[in-house]
Amino acid sequence: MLEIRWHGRGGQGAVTSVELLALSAIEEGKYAQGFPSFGPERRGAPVTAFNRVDDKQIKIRSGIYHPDLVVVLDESLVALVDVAEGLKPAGILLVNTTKTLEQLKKDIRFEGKIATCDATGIAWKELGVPITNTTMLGALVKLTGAVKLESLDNPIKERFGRIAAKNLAAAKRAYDEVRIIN
Amino acid sequence: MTEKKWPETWQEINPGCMVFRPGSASEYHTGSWRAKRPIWENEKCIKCGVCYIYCPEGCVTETADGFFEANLDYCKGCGICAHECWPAAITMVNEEE
Amino acid sequence: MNTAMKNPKSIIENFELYAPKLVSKEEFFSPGHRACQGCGESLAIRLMCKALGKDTVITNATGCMEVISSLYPTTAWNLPWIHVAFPNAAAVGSGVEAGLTALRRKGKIADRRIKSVAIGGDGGTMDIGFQALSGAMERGHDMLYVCFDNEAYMNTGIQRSSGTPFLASTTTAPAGKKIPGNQVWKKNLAEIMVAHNVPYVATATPSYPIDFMNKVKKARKVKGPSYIHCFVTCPTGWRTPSETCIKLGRLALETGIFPLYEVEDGKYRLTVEVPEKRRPVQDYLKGQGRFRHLTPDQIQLIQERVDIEWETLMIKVRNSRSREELRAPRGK
Amino acid sequence: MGKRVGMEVAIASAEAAALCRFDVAAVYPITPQSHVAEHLSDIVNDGRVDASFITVASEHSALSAAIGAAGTGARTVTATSSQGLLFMSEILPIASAMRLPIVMLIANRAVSGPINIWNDHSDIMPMRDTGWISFFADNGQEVVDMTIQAFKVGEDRRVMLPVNINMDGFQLTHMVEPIIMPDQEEVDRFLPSYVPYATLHPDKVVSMGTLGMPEIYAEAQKSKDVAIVNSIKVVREVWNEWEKQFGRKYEPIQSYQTEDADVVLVTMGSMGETAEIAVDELRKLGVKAGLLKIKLWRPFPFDELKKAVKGIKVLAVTDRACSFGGPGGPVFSEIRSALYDMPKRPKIVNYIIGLGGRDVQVEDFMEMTRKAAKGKLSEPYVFYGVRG
Repeated sequence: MLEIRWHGRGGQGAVTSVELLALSAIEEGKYAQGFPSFGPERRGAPVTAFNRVDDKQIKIRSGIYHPDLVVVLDESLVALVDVAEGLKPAGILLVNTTKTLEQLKKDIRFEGKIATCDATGIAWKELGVPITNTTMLGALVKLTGAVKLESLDNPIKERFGRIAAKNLAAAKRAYDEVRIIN
Repeated sequence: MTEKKWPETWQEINPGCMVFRPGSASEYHTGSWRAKRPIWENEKCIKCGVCYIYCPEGCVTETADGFFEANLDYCKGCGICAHECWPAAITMVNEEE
Repeated sequence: MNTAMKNPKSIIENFELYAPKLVSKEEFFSPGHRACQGCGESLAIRLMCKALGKDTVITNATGCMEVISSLYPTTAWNLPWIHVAFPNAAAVGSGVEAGLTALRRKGKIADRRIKSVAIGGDGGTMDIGFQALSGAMERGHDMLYVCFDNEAYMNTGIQRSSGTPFLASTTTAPAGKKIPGNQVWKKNLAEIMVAHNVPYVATATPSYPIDFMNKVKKARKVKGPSYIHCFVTCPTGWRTPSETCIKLGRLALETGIFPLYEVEDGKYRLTVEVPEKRRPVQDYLKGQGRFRHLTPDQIQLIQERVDIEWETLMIKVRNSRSREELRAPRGK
Repeated sequence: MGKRVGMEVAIASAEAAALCRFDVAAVYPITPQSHVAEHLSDIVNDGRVDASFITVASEHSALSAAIGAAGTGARTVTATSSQGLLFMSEILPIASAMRLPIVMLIANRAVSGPINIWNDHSDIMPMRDTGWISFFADNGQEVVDMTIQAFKVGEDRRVMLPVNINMDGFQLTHMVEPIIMPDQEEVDRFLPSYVPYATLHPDKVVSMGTLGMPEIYAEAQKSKDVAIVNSIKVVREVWNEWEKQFGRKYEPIQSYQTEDADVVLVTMGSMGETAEIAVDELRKLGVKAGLLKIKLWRPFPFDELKKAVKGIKVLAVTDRACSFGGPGGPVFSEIRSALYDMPKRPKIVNYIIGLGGRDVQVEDFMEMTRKAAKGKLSEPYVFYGVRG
């Protein structure tokens, strides 16, 4: 079972991302959960959201404390929140940033793999807005293989309608551009 | 006054205590509450119907010849009809009289 | 001697004199109900039902009228009737309306308009039921709400409500040695309903039965919310003789204490004229046990306040215009 | 046979109500039920169901309006949570006494104070004696299925009672997960259109909600009690029918690994599946653990419980609510009392867990089970994991 924790700020679409990933996995016939950190969500405040993806039925309904992957939508959170908390040593920390490993290491205490992707840059180019949640989905798919990239198509189309194609293009670029930097 | 008729057993209670007999309150006769009763003097009556319209029981009815009378099964003897009657055609008299 | 004999002009014009004969003889509120002798509220219910006619569903708040009319296994009602609780008649009535509307639209019941009418006393409407009433009126349901205001919680034993008049003695605002009864002025719920933009708001009393019934008929026709504030006497709670039920309502009008008016689409209109020189409030207050303790100074205080309220209303009657009249002309 | 979709459970519950073609919804929003309210109004405003949605002014008005609508013969749904359910409490016993089959979706949440918006069962427990049939769902699929079943059970002429479906707030309501959504045609086949016992309509005049004098009040209460007690037969019937048509089995008490079990956990709601994992893990370690999941809370399934506990040495009952100053949690005291007459009954211990959104993990269930194995805890009921 793959467990994922997302970090973002209220309004950045972390909750939408977990929903889209869960829907993509379920559409593939897999089992998945997508849920927010329970409670009121306030615009701008740091938020978390979670995914579980598995080939078997998922029974567990308690929180996720030791994720396999952490996704950080907003690089400013790295200095504010212990984004690597509980992350499995064999897990991956995925950050939307253009920073180098050295720069990131100032704030991050994690010895495992760190991946980066300039999702903000991609989103600006593809969407015209710095909303990175769908973009980062592409990066996530590349790193984990949680779902096939094309499985994002339907959920994103249903969710975004006319602007779905741009979101899919952004996800595809992130899929291609994401790199493990250590 | 009629006998109180309660359902004997819980099985006889309608679901939700619903009542499907509209107006069945009239099985209970409130006439026994009365200490005085209204008497109409038809010679004075102008057949306006004020006694009919103001009766809280709705127990004043028009007779075939256009005069009014109270159904004493229900009249509680409040005296409104007598008090409101313009030509003073109604008087309240003690029940015993 | 009744007031009509003394002052015939003040009451009913000749036209109205024989009007009772023209009223529908159908009774939807049966005798045998357990209301007190001379109960103004049960009379008002009886008249209201006549005016509403058979295509009506009544929702009744807990209170005297519910208790005296629905002793299982009997009912005084010849109309579909539902009682749920004390604070929620307006909400239940709104559900009745929504249910009937949906079922009619879906063809599950006959295609004809059934009016949802909710009723409650002053406590069940102005106090504990106020939130439900505000919501139901604000949401625009096709329903009529009638408040039967006898100015205290009579069902539970004459406790003070927000409908209780200034200085009246009740069991929770008694005329004590230090505090002489209710210390605040009566809440004006009709005005609050006007402020809800309810298309038809009226005040009424069964002492003017034709006026009351006409208002009920008018309210029934409104395709949307309507509200009638019906002033009813309570011989038990007011400590008045049962036969004075009608007279007291008339005096309330003639003194200006309870004016009869309607507000249609925002426009105020007096429906029963009051003599140029209103009777002193003293005429209404005297003979009521609940006001027996009043001193001349206190009566004067009431008189002054009634005068102000009256003038306030007259300003509205003179100056208010309907929304239709106020609508800016379109194009030129 | 239905369509497997990914859907948030709150939304799925509203979709299930839509499949039942409700006529009226009267709902007041409250966290964590609000997605149910929003989605019901979406469904109505998009014209997917021909219904009236009443944006009531309070929960008290929500249930009141639901009663008015149900009184006219409308298939009626409402939803609430926590303080909202408590605000409805005046009206809850009236809805059942009036025998109106309203369906209510409850997003279970803690009760103030301190104010807490997260999940436990302290909202429904004080309402257990109001005469509503109460289902508890483990997962989103059960929420959907139970919502549809609820209309059928409640509207059955032998029952005529309101039904609530309890789904844990956030843990279920805000969870996107796979759900098999039945087809409209399938639901139509399962759930016939509602034929009410009586309706508020001038064509057949009825008085509803009459006054019960002391001479008949007790008989009226007895008649309501018999109705809910007997409703378990209809619940079983409807669940059997469901299994036949949809292939998913429902039982008032669902047993997991109890055949040879010595110590058995008891749960209600979404923690049941987490507890199953704990049972599996304990079994790997050689502990004969098992689990009972209560799905039908009212009417309480006494017969099923007695059958389910045969041979079990210790029951570890978990409660997600307190009964302050009482004998332990409400589920615990219910079960202990239910088993009192059994000649050979298990020892019963009680854990109060998961209050106000406190997470309970697999390891916690394992530890509780191990500690319970002795058949006695340090206190009559233990607040598990509480600091101090």
